[in-house]
Amino acid sequence: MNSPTPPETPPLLQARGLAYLRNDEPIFGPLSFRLDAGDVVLMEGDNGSGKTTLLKVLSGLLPPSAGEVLLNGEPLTLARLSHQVALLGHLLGVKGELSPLQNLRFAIGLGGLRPGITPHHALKSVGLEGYEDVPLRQLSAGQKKRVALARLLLVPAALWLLDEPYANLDREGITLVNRLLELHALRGGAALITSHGAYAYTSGTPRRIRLAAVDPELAA
Amino acid sequence: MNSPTPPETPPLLQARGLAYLRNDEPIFGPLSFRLDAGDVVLMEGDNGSGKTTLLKVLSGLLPPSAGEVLLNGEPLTLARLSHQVALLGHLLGVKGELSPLQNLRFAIGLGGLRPGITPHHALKSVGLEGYEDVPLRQLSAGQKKRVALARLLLVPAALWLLDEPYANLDREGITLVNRLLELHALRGGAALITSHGAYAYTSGTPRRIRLAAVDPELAA
Amino acid sequence: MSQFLSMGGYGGYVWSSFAIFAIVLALDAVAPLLKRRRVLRDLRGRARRAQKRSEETA
Amino acid sequence: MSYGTALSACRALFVRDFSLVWRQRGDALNPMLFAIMVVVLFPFALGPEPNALARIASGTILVALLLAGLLSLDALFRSDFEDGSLEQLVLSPHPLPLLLACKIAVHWLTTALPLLLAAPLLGELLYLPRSELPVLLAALALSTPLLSLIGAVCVALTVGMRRSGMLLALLVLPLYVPVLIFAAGACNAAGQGLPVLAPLLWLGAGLALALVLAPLACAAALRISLS
Amino acid sequence: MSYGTALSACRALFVRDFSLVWRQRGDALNPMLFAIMVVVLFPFALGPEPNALARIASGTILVALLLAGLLSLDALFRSDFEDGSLEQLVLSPHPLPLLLACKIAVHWLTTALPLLLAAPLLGELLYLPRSELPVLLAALALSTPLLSLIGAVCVALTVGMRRSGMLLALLVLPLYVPVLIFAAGACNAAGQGLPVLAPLLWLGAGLALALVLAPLACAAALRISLS
Amino acid sequence: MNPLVLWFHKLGSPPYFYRLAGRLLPWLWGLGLISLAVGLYGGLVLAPSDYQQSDAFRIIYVHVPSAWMSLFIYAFMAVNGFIALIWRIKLSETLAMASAPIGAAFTFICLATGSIWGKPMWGTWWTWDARLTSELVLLFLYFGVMGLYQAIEDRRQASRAAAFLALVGIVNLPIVHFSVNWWNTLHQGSTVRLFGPSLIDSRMLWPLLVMAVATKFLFAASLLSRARVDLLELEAGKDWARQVALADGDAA
Ligand code: HEM
Ligand SMILES: Nc1ncnc2c1ncn2[C@@H]1O[C@H](COP(=O)(O)OP(=O)(O)OP(=O)(O)O)[C@@H](O)[C@H]1O
Ligand SMILES: Nc1ncnc2c1ncn2[C@@H]1O[C@H](COP(=O)(O)OP(=O)(O)OP(=O)(O)O)[C@@H](O)[C@H]1O
Ligand SMILES: [Mg+2]
Ligand SMILES: [Mg+2]
Repeated sequence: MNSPTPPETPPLLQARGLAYLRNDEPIFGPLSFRLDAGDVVLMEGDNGSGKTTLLKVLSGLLPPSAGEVLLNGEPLTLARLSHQVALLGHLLGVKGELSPLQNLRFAIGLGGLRPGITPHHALKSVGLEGYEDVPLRQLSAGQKKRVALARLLLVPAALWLLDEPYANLDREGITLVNRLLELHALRGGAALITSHGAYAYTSGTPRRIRLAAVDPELAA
Repeated sequence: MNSPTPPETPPLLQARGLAYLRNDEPIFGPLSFRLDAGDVVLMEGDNGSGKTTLLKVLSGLLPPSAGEVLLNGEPLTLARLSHQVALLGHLLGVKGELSPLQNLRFAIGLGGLRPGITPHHALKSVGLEGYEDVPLRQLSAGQKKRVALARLLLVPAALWLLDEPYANLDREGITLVNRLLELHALRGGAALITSHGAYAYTSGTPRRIRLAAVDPELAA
Repeated sequence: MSQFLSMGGYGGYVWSSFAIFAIVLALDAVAPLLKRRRVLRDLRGRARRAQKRSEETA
Repeated sequence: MSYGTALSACRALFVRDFSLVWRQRGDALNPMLFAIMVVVLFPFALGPEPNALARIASGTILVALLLAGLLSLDALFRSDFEDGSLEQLVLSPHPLPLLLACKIAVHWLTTALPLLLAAPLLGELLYLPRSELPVLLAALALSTPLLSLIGAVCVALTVGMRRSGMLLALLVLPLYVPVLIFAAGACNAAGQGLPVLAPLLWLGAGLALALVLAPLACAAALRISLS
Repeated sequence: MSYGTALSACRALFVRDFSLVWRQRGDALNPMLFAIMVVVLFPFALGPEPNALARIASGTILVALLLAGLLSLDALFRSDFEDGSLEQLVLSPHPLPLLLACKIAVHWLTTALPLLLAAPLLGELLYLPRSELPVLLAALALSTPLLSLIGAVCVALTVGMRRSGMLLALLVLPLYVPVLIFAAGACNAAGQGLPVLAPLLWLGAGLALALVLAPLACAAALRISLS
Repeated sequence: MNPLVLWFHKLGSPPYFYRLAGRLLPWLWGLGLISLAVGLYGGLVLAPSDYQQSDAFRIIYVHVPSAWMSLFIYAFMAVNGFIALIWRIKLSETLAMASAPIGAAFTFICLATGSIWGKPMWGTWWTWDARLTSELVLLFLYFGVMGLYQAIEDRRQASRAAAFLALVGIVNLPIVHFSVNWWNTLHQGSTVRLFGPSLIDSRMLWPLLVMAVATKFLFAASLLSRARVDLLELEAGKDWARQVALADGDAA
């Protein structure tokens, strides 16, 4: 909160004194931090420390109990929000009855399309070539997750909020996530990801990812 | 299958040419392996490689398509089965509306009680002292998992089948699982656990746990 | 002939019954043929995919 | 090691299921409220003349209770399936039909019994002739457990399906029809002053049969749909 | 970057929801079968005399269709909620009420419209006088979308609750009563040869109002129950 | 092994059954259509008109065979379901599930022609009498079996669950058949008897029996062609299925 922000470029995402109470019990304390273009921040915390809740507040799904969220320097309003933000939660938001292609087409209809990429390309780059027309429920948990990752590639959002993106993925999948994050950061996007401390470090994490613990005590 | 078994002690669990087909597609190939008292075996495999399915077959929930499962040298029958076997799956089998104590009491009624331990003790040893009477739904995912672990301590089963016991747990929880496994092995029990390769290794695994990959190719 | 068709005044009832009988059974006979075409198309697609995969690995 | 007896397992199941109902005692009233509301809809739909209503009273109450029971049936195994308790139950060393019989009993006690107690009130709402009430109650007392038992078999078949609600109705209702016919037969006979014993005896015989067979069938069906 | 327009979002939603229904087209028939079965239960419960049945025909059909609609309502947002699609929908940059209106429209087209088409058959089963049929159909055509719209608001409030089925019924049924009264009023008037226009006009007015307000209310309710 | 048992084993193997059924099918269709033509000619032209019902009675030639088939097919389905549940024979599963839609079709024909017949005879399309009602319940049972089968993803599990339901629903069969004896109803009692004298004129009777045979053949033909397709679908991963598909593709 106290750190002076450079006036010329407002940060992609800025949280100011953000707090959330559920039933009057604090879930996470007042937090202030910022994400600039190219930042990838890893958020750690024990079970129940409020990681998922924070992501929901940042995406606008939950109203904060105190403080505010700024996107590109403007306060977060529900309208015209997700052009900036893509959320990938515990629930993937894909339909088991439909094929990967149908799922992605729907996501594009809803969120728009990044130029220069097609659903087929996206599926290929998450390693799902050949599965374009198989109903999702016949895919394994890890493959479903990959479809959701392909959605991130397609939809033009600058800020990715990813809740435990590594869960359910085998080693290869974990590397894929890291590659996607790297690419996103290179293109000027930013990402906030959560993970259970023990897991995310295991794969050879690419250099370009700046890890920062966001804890009540450590609030930047 | 070919390895000669010592005639005096039949293995706690033995799988002979075990295979499972779903819709006529093989989920896991013919597998043969054995678990003796004191064994803790880690089963690895990528997403969708059939780990959960194998555990269900071993517990008797699914009938194998080929081969057989022997418990203490006797073929597995549905009747009087789980005195030997305790299964902890992706779904924990605990009720969110009830307290840890109530959940454990029910488990004891259903499965019996190991001598020399009480539900209070068990809760204490999984680090849930003080939460005895809180409805489970108010606990975090990791704490729920601990209640299920406490059930393992109470019910007198010699064979533990644990499906991704480390998932959802923070580092401390992972250590707890390893301690429980160690204790169980010391007492002459055996355990078969699954995990996504990347995760289980991260905590300082205790020496006493013998890791063995169970793969179609590697079948013992 | 028209006497035959009128069925003693019950023509509508008799012929509609027989028509229902014929139509429903005809549909019943056609249904597996249509399904067969679909299944064969799926099977051929599956075979082609398998072939492509084996060519790639080879 | 004390492995526990089948009796202790049943007791544990009773205790748990009753505590679950008690924790959500608000929900337990829902079938009753639903039945009351269906019954209340009829005067709106048909017009309020007491005579017309009295004629359809017992039939409407039977249908309303049947539908309320049907809707609550869906919950019989659902939460146990969703949190994995059902797997633990199936894996338990005690006879599954016995455990399922306990579950069905708790379900009947907590959903159908309140409906039974509410029946006089519903009768009042529809101007049911007082003389018919005892027969209606007797018919309900015999038919609701029968419905629960038959229903349990069908729920066991659909457990684990998404959107099973409607399918369940489709499976269950044809099997409910005979029960309804006998129950309504008794009520109509009572309304016309005819002897009511025969249909009630048929219901009783059906109940006795179902008490034995339904838990077995239910266990078999559950094993099929869990595999 | 092409962010897409509200129109393309609606089209995508239509395409997706219809493909979902198409993938499970067996399920789509279920409300109809349910309504038929409820209607079929009544002759059993009340006895088979045509005159008695004819008198209650229109009312019973209204209630049966209302209940069938009620039961299918539960599925409106359930699967979207369970797999997280609903969150994505709420987070989409397009006006939520518009998107929800599309969802409700698909729901009505795939569940209520078949019911409407089945209504003549149901009327036949209960000996509904032919002269009443057009009025019944008109009443249904106006009231079923109204019921869907009202229901959607209530579903939005209960989305994400476990065992919401019964609770939903309790929330929805009181709101359905006025609709039922006007629809039944029209049918009864037709049965007695009285003018039917007034109640139908009321239904139309209600529908017009609901078309505008319900999507807004639904969006607000959804935001509340997701937070 | 006993040659009969051996043959049974062979019959149970999908590729063998597929080929056998393929060879039988033309014969079944041929016999079915011929007997159908004979039966229809006999029923519509040769049989004299009834002294009470005039020509309306001719509906009997579609109504009664369909009614019999609706019961027969249900029993067939239940027996196959039983075998499938106990011995887990894939062919029985397939046959049970393939017969459900055919049974539903015949049940529908019986209901539709019966109510068409009822209009001139009883003055109403429909009454809530025991036989009519139990036949309607039979239709719903068929729908239930089909619905359950569709609703489960795993095909074999689905057929076992649906077979189980079919077995539970079998209590309805005696109700349909004996309802006319147990309750007094509008519907006709038994007039055709296999043993003992039939109660109708033999000139009216023989086309009915021919039609009964014709529907059996048509059922067998439809059943086999459905079962063939279902086996192809079930065994999609197997070699023989691929060969069938490729051979067919070359021919087409
Ligand atoms: C919707 C209306 C009807 C239904 C559902 C129906 C159903 C049936 C069924 C299920 C059977 C076979 C019973 C058995 O073999 O066990 C049957 C037989 C028969 N039905 Fe109908 N029926 C209907 C209307 C009629 C009408 C209107 C007539 C004639 C007035 C009629 C005349 C017969 C006759 C003559 C038999 C043969 C009885 C015998 O010899 O076994 N049915 N019907
Ligand atoms: N729907 C809810 N109702 C009540 N309390 C809740 C609810 N959801 C979460 N909580 C509580 O809020 C706290 C934070 O939950 P949250 O899901 O944000 O944690 P998390 O850090 O994401 O944990 P995990 O590592 O298990 O994902 C926890 O203590 C949890 O018990
Ligand atoms: N209910 C089901 N219906 C159809 N296929 C299924 C079902 N459950 C699992 N499968 C398939 O069976 C295979 C093995 O599944 P299983 O759950 O045993 O894998 P797993 O090794 O436990 O994977 P994970 O690491 O995701 O837990 C997968 O390919 C999956 O798609
Ligand atoms: Mg979380
Ligand atoms: Mg698994």
